[in-house]
Amino acid sequence: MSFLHDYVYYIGAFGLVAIGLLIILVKRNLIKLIIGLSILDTGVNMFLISVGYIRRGTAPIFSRPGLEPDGMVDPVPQALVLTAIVIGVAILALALALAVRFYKTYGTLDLRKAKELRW
Amino acid sequence: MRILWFVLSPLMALAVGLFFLGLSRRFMARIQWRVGPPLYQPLIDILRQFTQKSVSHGPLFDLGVVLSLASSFIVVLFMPLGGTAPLSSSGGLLAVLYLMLLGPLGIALSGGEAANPNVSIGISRKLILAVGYEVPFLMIVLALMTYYGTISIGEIVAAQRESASAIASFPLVFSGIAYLLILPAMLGVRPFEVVGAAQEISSGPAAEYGGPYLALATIQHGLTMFIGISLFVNLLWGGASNPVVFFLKMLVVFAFGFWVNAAFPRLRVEQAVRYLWRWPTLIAFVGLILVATIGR
Amino acid sequence: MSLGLLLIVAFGGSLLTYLLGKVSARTRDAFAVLISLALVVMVASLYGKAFRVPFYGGFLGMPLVLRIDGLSWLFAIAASVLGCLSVVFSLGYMKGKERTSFYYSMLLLVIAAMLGVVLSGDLLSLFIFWEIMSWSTFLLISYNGGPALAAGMKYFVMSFVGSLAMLAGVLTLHGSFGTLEFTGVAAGMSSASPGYVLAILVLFGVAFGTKNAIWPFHAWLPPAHSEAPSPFSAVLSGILIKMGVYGFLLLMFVIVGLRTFLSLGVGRIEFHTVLSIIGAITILLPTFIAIFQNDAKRLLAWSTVAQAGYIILGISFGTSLSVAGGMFHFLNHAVFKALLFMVVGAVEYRTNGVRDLDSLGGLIKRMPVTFIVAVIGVCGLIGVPLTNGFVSKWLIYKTLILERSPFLAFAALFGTWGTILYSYKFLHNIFLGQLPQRYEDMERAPFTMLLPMTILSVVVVLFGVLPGIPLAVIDTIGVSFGFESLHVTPWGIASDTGALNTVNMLVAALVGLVVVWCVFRSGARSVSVGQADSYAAGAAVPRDKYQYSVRFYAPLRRMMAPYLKDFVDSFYMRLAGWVRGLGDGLRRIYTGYVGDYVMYILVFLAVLIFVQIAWSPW
Amino acid sequence: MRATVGLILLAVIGVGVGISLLAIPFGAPKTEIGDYYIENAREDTGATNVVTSVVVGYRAFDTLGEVTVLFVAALGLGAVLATAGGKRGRSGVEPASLILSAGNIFLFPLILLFGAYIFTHGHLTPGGGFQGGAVIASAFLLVYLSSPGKRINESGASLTESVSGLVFVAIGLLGLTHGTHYFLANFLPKGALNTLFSAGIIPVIYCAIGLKVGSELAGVVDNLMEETE
Amino acid sequence: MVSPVLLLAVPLGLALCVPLVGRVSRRAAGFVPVIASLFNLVVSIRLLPTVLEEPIVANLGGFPPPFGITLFAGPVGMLLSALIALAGLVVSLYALSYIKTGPTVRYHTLYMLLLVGATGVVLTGDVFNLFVFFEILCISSYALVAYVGDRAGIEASVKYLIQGALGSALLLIGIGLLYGLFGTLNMADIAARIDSVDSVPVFVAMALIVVGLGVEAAIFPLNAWLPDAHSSAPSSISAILSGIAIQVGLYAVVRMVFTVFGASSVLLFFVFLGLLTLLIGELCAFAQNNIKRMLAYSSIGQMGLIMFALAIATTGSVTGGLFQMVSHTLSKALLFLAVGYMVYRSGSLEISSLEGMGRRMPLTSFAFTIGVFSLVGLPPFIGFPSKLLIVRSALAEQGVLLQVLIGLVLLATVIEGAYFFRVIQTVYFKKEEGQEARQDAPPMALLSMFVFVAFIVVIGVYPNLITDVLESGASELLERANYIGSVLG
Repeated sequence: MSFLHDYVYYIGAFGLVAIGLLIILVKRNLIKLIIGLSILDTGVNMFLISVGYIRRGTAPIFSRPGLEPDGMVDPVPQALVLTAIVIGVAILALALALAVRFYKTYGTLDLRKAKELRW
Repeated sequence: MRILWFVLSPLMALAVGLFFLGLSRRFMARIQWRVGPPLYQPLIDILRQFTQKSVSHGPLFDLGVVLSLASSFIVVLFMPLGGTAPLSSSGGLLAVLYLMLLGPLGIALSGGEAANPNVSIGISRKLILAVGYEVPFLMIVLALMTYYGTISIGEIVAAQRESASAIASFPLVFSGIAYLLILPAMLGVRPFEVVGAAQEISSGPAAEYGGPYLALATIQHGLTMFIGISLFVNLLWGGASNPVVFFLKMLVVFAFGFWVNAAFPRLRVEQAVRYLWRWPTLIAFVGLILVATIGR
Repeated sequence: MSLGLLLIVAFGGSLLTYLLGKVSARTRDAFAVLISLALVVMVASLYGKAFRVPFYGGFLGMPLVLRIDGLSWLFAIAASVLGCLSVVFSLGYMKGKERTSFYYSMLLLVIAAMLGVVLSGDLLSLFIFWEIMSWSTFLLISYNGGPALAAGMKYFVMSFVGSLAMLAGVLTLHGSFGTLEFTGVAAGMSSASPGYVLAILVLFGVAFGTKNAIWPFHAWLPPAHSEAPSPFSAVLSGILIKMGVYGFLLLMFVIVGLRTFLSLGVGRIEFHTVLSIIGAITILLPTFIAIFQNDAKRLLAWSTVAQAGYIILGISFGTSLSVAGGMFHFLNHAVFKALLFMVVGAVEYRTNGVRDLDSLGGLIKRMPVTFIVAVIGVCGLIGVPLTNGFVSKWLIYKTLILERSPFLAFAALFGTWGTILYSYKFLHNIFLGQLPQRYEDMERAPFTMLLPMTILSVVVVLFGVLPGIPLAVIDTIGVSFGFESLHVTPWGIASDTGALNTVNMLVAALVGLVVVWCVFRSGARSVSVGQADSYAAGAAVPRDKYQYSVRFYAPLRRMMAPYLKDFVDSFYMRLAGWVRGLGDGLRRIYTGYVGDYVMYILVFLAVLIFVQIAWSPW
Repeated sequence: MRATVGLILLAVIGVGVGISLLAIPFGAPKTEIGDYYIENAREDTGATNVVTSVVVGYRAFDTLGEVTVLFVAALGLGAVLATAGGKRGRSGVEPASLILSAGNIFLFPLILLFGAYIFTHGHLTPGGGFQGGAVIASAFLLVYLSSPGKRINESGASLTESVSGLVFVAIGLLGLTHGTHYFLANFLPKGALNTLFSAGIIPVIYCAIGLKVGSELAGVVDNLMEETE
Repeated sequence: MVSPVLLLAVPLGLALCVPLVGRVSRRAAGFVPVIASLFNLVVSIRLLPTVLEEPIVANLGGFPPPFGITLFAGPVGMLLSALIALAGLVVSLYALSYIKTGPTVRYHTLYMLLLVGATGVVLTGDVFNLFVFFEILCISSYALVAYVGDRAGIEASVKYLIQGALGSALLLIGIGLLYGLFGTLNMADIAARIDSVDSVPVFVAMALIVVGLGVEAAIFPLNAWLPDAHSSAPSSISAILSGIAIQVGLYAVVRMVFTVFGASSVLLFFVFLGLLTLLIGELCAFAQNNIKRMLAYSSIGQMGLIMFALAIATTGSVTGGLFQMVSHTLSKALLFLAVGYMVYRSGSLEISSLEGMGRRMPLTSFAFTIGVFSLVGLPPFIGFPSKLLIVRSALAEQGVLLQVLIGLVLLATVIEGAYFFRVIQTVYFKKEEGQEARQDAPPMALLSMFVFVAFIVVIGVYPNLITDVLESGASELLERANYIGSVLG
């Protein structure tokens, strides 16, 4: 089980990514799609965090003077994830706003009903 | 000498042409078990017509018929009639080919101004028929010019003088046969008289002609016959050293060409074209291919 | 006289004409005429000069050069003179039409671009002017709207295909030799491999052939010529398509070189023979299609294709006589075809746009001068002796016969007989026969139309009687290509194998005419009567019912129609249909459902990864 | 069908990603850059929270972009919803329960305070401008839930948004003109470690971000609330 | 001191000012983008000569690479930023009269942020920073596409957002992989280490990044959003999306593939992909009856052409590709601007509704015609030298393959010419029954169109004006070592 042990975070992260992708691929309801996007984002963020993780590491904060830097995890992915989360939120917010408008315009959230623009 | 021929050859053509006209009427009559008019009948007709009053439809009506006749005379000037041609260095056979079509064209223009539907129909038929016989005719002429390597009629005659006449030499014999087959069509005699069908479209292009007009048109017709036959004599039968022999040769050709086809009934214009594009064309084509591949 | 100034005047004149049109129509008209006249004068003053001037330092590293020599002068003078006449003709023709400023400025632009093409000293500037010429032509062809749109489209697409082929050729040459100036390229070509030269010839041949409308690239021409405004049809047919001829001449004899050109081929098939055969096909097929046209301009358009065949046949046959004949025929065709299009233009102008041969007739009574020039033009077209067309065709026939190519000669000669058929139909159905009632009160063509037509018809006869004038110019060009000199006399050609002497013919014709006329006048006088009097014997004939011109060659048509379909054109149309169908099918992949789009993205990603894992190309 | 194809595609992509992940061992020692940051962040930026020093120091430009993204989203959301046909008043909405409205009165200032604490102490403790801003926005969400008729002062929110964003940019530009002449350079004195007034521009920026994010998110919530009727 | 960072900071600051200005006067808000773009244009052009000699590397925050974020202002970056500024300036002028209704202040702000995003993408030297600016670009595009708020706009925006968000997620995974593999985010740093890792992981990262960026770059199977979005957005936005956004996307792809990955062995694949994109774009456009959709498909085709040229990867072809970018920006933006008012006046997007526009809106139609001529590549307009360069460089390569491919490219150009000229005919030569009065676009819009026209003609006649920049841009893209060297020192 050492493989699972070594890679469980990756598997989890990409499991989320896969779920998100599948939802986007299969579902027709715009809200569900947005949920899928959100799950996808979460998975990606989790993957980023896992990349920077160090086994038994601590947060890279010198909250007390004299704390040794050895056991600290990589701060870069955390910074990236912070940014990525905000971007994810931004997309999510816009997507929800569009969903609202979509529903008002088409009276449904089924994307198959919205095929006026094609070909 | 050349100046003399300038005067002589048109006169000869005029005489012989009218003679052929008379001959053809007589010929026809004999075939149909009639006696027929005397040989000089066309001359009498023409003289009479000159004195008759007629109608005109405008300047082009007059000019066209004049142009037609004049151009026929000019063609004659290109023909060596048992001597040298007066216009021997002015474009040769190619010019003749072109000038030959001015005759019908003049009549056509003249008739066009008359605005008579029968005329238009006649002209249309004439032009179509011309396309019909021009295909084999051009092949024949081209075979000759290619074979002898010149476009001058005089030189073709001279070259035949040196060896055998064209109709007797191997590849050109096909051209000769083809020529004989299309000769009636070129001359506008039976069975290719649909252009000027008297009963059907009131003589077609000549429908509006009377008096001097008809006279000129008749002369033009005679000249056409003369040109068609003299071309054969010159190009395929080695010409002649003097006008008398030339005339005799023409007579033979005339008789032969007339005889071959006179027994057929009149053809509709499509039938005529179809005929012309079948056998004569095929034979002429064979001749042309042989000339092009075998050569001299 | 500098070439740059010439082009500046030409292009600037076009622009200024448009701007002036916003101020005053009369000023604009005068200015347009003035500019076109100035061009004629400027080009004429360049006669006999030969020099080159660089005019643009480096367009993407390729310097642009202008040059003039005999060949380009010949084409330049033809273009400027025809252009000028066409502008003058337009003064009357375009009166009262809309967007005239646009029309004039485009017409001048086309002329300017043509001058640019022939004065270019390198292939890139040739291409640039070529393209300017193409698009301005497109705009003019489309000018009339309606069916002209399809015509313009066809023109543009075909011409664009051609010019792109040319672009490829130009750039290939640049890649090989690093220069595009004619002399440099010619020097490089002399040592190039035959396959390379052949490829270049084919690439350029598509461009020039399309412009010159040789079979199978002719499909654009009939609709374009017939739908364009008539004065422009005159330019189009007279000179613009001849830019293809110019290109061919330039390519074959200046760039590739005579010797190389004649020896080029695949196996035993010689390139120039193939081109000659294409020329022959281009003569035959369109001629017989023209016979059955009922639209006057379309008839002339098909005739243009056929005559272009003569030119190509002449120049690709590659003897001194044939090339001279081809060049001369280009000049002649420019003159008489422009004349004939102007005739149709004049008729159209007076009949409010009618050019249907079945509904015209008898106009000789109303437009006698137009008729006379039309007859002269038609004679030139047929090649009646003593008109210019005779001489050029005579040269071509003669060389074909003497060089033992009777089949090509047959095509050429037989084409002439077809020409007679359609030319007569053209004359008859417009001018002869019965005058329809509605044209009873028609006026003559205005002076601005008669003037250019008269000038052109004089040229037709002049070049027919004294062919030595243009032939002398053409002969020097031929000599510069490396041909032996023709023995040009003022009245024709001196030669052992059949000389040409037009003065003899002129004398004979005059004498003959005078004599016959005298004989004719010596007969009884005739009375002038109308049609009704003789044909219907005075009865009241319903007008417009006794006119035999509809379906003029019906019997022949019944025979030939099945063989005369324009297969090439229908192939192109079908091709266009296929392309549209393909596009229509392809765009169905954009289904409108976003799930599918997501699928595409993932499929693309998966394929990329799969390929890498499976074959690891990277 | 679609799901099957999707699964196959995902499998292929998964294999690819899996192979690549084998090259990134999980939980392995840090990268050079990470090490460098942990070692030098305190000297370079004066912040004890290394993540903060990365976010607002080393990669402050990213953060500027990130703030912009949020700004864009808020604007875009406003634009998308605004075209629906103007704002409508909220009527006929059931008032919230007493517990909620009473709790709100207590909690609202507390939450605001907490948010402010989080972003002002971003360089010292976990947290920062975004987190603090989110907390502040939650306070406004609570207001909406408790008293549906209430609206935030929209112009005030947008003013805060713009001004705080401008402060961020201005600080960056000041860095260009002062100190080391780099954009977003930390030109203020770094102060002593582990004190509130330390780390130069970081707390200033984080305050700006906190206000900005707070007002933006509040605006987002506001806009969406309006639309839900 | 003029630093490239000003190109980002000043417009960003001004963008934040727009809402403040908008409080004072809604009309004045529209002028802020004009000022910002003008500023950017001036700065870009001022920096160009410097950059041609040596690229400027700006370390933000004073941290040396790879620890801080760097901006890399090379010839390509400066060229594109100047181009963005130019297009942005002109389109913002146009928008002054075109954008009248709706939340105009938000429009102008978003528009400016879009430009900032685009500029950021072309200037940044950091992978993650690229992602951030890319998102600014994308998200503002999503919002702007839906700006009008009609059915089409909403639908297009939703679809665009879903695909774009998916793309960004994939891009982020790719960036994560890169960080995991190389432990750095600086492009030059990654580029320097690229050979230290197995090919498969690097390829997977590249595939993810290419797909993620490719969604915006309109590479063939990823471009389904484009026709919808470009045809439904307000025309000023269509102009920017077509003229700037997708090119920036393509730039990002090229920068990653060329500089970061140095993937010369997969370029042939991109050649084919470009050709496929070109053909599909042109064919689809050929079958269109909707004018803006046609223009959108034509953009796809043009992107294909640019990609084709860039992927050939010789100095000449990359120069040609960059030139084509410039020419496409100018021409296509012009077309969208012109069509914007034509469609506004006719009230329909159908091509047939443009009948008689030549009479109703002569100047607009004229500008449209110039745009078409240029895009089709006719002299003397800018599209001609750019296409000339591409064809020339492709033909200069040995090998039959490229010659066949260039034949297909030319074929696609023919198709392009066909559908565009059909529109020209409709505009000018189709007769119209009821003559409506002449009513041209407002002066400001005409001014903006004619700025483009002027550039199109001037550069078309004197291409040498910009070839220096393009050539050094090409060498910047092709010489990885120089890039790495100038960033890492």
